[in-house]
Amino acid sequence: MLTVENLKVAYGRVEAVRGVSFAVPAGQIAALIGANGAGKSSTLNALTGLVRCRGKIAEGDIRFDGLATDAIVRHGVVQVAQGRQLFPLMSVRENLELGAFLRSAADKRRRLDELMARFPLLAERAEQAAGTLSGGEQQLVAIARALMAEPRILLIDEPCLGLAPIMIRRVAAVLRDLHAAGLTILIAEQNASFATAIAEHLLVMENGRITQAGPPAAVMAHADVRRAYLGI
Amino acid sequence: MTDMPDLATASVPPAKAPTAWRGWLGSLAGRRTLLAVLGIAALAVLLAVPATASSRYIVYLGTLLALHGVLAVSLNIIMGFAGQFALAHAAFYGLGAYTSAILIRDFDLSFWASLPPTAAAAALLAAAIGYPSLRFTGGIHFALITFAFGELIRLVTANWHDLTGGPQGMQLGFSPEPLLGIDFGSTRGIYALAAGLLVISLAIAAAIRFSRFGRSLVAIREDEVLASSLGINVTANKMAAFVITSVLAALAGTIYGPFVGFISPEMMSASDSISVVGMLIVGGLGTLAGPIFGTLIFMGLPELLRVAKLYRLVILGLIIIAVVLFAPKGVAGVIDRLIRPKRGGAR
Amino acid sequence: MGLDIAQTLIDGLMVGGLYATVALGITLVFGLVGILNFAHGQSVMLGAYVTFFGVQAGLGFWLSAALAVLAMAAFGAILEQLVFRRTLGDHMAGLAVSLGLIMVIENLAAATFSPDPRFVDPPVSGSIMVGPLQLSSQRLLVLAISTALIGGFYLFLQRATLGKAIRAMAQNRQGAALVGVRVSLVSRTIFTIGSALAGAAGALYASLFAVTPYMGNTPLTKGFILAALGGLGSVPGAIAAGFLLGIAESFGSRYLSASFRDGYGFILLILALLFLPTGLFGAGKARV
Amino acid sequence: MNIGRLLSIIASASLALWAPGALAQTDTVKLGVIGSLTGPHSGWDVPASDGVQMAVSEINAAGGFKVGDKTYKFSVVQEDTQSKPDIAATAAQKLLSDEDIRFVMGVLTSTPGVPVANQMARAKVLYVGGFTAMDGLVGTKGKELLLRALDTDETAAKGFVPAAAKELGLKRVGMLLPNDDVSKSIVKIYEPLFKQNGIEVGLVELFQPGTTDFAPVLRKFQNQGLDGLFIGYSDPDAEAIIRQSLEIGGLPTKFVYRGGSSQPAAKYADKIDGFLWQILTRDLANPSDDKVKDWILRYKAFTKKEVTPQTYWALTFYDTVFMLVKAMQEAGTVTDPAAVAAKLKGMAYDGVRRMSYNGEGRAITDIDIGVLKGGKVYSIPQKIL
Repeated sequence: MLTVENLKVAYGRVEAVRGVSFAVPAGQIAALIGANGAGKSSTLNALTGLVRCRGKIAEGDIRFDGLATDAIVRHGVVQVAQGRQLFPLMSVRENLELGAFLRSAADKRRRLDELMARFPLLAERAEQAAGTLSGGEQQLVAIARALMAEPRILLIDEPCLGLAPIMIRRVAAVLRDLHAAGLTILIAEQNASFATAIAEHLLVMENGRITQAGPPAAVMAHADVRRAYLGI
Repeated sequence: MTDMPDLATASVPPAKAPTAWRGWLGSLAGRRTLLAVLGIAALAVLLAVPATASSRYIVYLGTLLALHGVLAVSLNIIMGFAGQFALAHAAFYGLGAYTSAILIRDFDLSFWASLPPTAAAAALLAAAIGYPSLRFTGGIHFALITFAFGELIRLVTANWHDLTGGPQGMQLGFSPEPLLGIDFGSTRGIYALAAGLLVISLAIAAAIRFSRFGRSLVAIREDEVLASSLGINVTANKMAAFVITSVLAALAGTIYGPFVGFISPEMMSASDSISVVGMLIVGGLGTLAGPIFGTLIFMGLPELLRVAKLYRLVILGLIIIAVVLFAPKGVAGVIDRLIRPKRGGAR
Repeated sequence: MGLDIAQTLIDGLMVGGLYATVALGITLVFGLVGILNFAHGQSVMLGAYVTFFGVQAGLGFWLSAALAVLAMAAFGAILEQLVFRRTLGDHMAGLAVSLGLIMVIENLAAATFSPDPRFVDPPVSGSIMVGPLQLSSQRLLVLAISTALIGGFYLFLQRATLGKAIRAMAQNRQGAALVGVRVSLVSRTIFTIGSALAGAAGALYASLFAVTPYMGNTPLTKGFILAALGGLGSVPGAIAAGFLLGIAESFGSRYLSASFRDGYGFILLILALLFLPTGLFGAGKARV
Repeated sequence: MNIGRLLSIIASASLALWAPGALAQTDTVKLGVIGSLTGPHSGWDVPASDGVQMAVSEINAAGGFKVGDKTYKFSVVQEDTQSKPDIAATAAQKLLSDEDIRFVMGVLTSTPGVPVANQMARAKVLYVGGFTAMDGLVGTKGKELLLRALDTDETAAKGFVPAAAKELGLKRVGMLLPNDDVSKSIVKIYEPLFKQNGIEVGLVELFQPGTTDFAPVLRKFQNQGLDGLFIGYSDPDAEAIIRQSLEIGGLPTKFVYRGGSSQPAAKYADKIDGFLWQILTRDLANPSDDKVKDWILRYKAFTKKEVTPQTYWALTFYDTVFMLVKAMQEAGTVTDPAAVAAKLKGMAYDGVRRMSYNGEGRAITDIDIGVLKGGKVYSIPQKIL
């Protein structure tokens, strides 16, 4: 279980996250939803150590706030950051291999074979430079690269930003598969309908704070949320 | 477009509450005045001591400081205000010295008559280098082209024997003619000239800083794309700043000639250009007083450290490193922080 | 005539290899860590002195050169830790700090080693005939070593896991952090490697030219021209530019004027920046 | 406290502060030493300064020197020109701001040297410098108190070129020098002298100062029918040229060097056919004379430095200090630089080396011509004095 208590992130004098607490039980898919600038990405970045934060982040008894990103990755918490963050001039294979940067060479080979088998597209495009792929393909590579590290908790920032509907469905299917395999997933998403469709638990962020939390149906029943995210 | 905040606070967005905003503005005005007063005091000392001292050494040191002060103040316009790394400053300094000396030698011009064509030549050359290199955002092209240009002009000067006397340089016999009843030919007269140019440069820098042009430059420094979306002609503004910067350096060069009585291509070396950059960074980039502080540290400190002999420049180097690491906004930033009114609340 | 041209070309290549070794260090550190280290030339100078004192102490050239590489690697790691780490991402501060370092290192060296020039006995001397071409043995050796260094380094970047991490960081810093690359550690590694290359270049310089406390300026100026010519951050660009500059200087000095030697490089650079603004290989930023 | 008492305290206090200075002035002569202690020109000026300091310390340790019926000691006031002309001008003024300084020595390079010499001339102090551009200043109007401590090239070349023709049997030489002021005057003086001595000058090339790679420019000298190379005046350049011309091959292996030591050729003695150099002072690398050997020992003890080719400048200025003392004694003054300068001109002095100044203030010294041939090193004395 991933627990976050009173998390705060500040950039200079501007506070992006102002004391957020939540928990994601093992094996669950949870989604942070909120408008642009609500603090979702900052929350995820804080979880993987990309930005400095205050507060408590723990998985079970192990705290990892204040750790460097590589230590957090080693701990099994891996993020697919906004904008995919691939290595554009490297091939798909090299991108995936780097995903297992902290793993042994044997692990790397095994994992690569597994993922190539699971996503035939990766095998097909293995030698192509990642920067030349389409947005949806890049998202897939980004997720696969994160999976190379064999994470226990996967964080995904805006998985369907800028993707065509067909690719969104494909990404959703991948996430459901991973969930079925027992992975704990936390996504940050502006697209409320995507989040409702996939997540078991919703966290609504506004202005750096969580204002609503609960199962999708309950959260979406709330009038403010409906107005803000679904426009009805 | 609203007034841009002072450099020290430029990167920090203002608090949103109206009362906080007013307090912030009030303290800003107070600080600005204080910093300005301190800067003017430093300048006054710099100018007054040599003007009244009887020792020729102090007058020479004053001239040396004033000329380097002009270099630092002028470079600050392109580098501090507009955020563009210009590495040809010593070349323009030398260009000014050579152009004026050659005009006086070959065309029998008076010192004063040589100034307008020298300034024009520097402006033209600055525009010629600035146009192709300032079109790119990010500034690295400009830094490299100016660096290469500076070295090239030094090598051309060293190789064009017939015009420049080649590497052995030129011995100059002229001194500025009296003007308005003032004898500018004496040691003190040349000092007055250098000090006058420093005051003029500071006035120009201040005028730019608080004008629409200056605000455009700062906007360009902060974000070129944003600036152009605000309707600022980014390339034209950067070029104008570079031309002003270079013309002032060339004018300082025209005074260097009669001051030292000897010019050689060595005065254009890249290391001298880089050391002016160092003065700015140590003094405080983009502030009005910073270049003055930087000049005092770079040129004045070695004079005080003469006892340390061989290790003098080592000590200066260590001071520079310490300033950059522990006071990233330079000496002006340190002073600014010392006199900043204490505020509660947000850190 | 044809023979003359061929010889001039090979002379250029031999010095070019040396230039490329220096440029590689500068381009790596700038392109990957974002630090414009003007004090890189001073590492070359210190490397040359280590070689000189090593040879004087009777260690022989090869051991001394290895010592220079190790010493400069350590020196680079220390500099990164003490100084450059704190200026990450701030070009102006990085430049100012390296300026301060130049003053400290150069003047300390002049005070300690005296400004007198020193010469190191090269491991081989004389010249050999390759077909009709008469070539300096030591220069050929330098060309071979610098080519091996450059080639070895290129392979390391392409094949080794750490090399891949370095490339990954150049292409996407955040992405590299996200896969578990410790960015700060890799930054220090790059700094160390860059400085070690400077040490190697210093040893090679010492085997051909005089060693003085002020010798760092030439490799530095050239290194910057090259790093820019190749497109800052581009490893293949820096290598190609190194050889190109060597050839340009060689031909310029041979057929035009030797007193304008450094000028050819600057002209080349200005032309390249005007017409190929992103460097020799187009893409520009971070091609490793 | 009444006013009178207060005044007397102030008066006695200021007297006490002033008095030691006033007493010291009667037996101390301030000697200004200026030069580039830092920066790229320090290689020349640091040894020069060492030489002055060494002479002063010996003179003072021996109890000073007598002029008239008073005994004086030197105190040295030193300034650094940092290898830059504008700082040199300011440093000169700093030195001159001490009005007791009437005698100044130093600076061996022209860029900082010219402004220094001009300031010294203006201040009417006696100045002994060493840089080449001084040749154009010495003996001109208003510069009567300037002296150059090194022989002009014209003087030295007169004995040197015939020796080159004789010892090396040269017929056709190429000249390769750095593109700077010294080389310009060298070429002007040596080209006609070579011709007068039956040596053709096949090719003159100037390279960019600071060049370390000579291969491309050396290629120009291949296949020109040359049997000798004239290789400038600086040890590192000369050594690099010899070394690289041997590396490249196909070039003359006889070298004529205008510098002052055999150092550039020492390592290549068995690979070259001849090397000729000018020993403007005394041969310090292979001292033959006890006076020189003794001086070298004292030099090493005083400076804790080894003898290098640059030690040459130390010897020059070491002797110059003693010569200055002799001139002061002859003039009977330590306060009138014009009288001392007048005595120096035309004076000959037999120190560690023999040196003299002509009526204009140019040094004329005996030189030795060093020859390295067939693995043997010897020198031919040239009596110029």
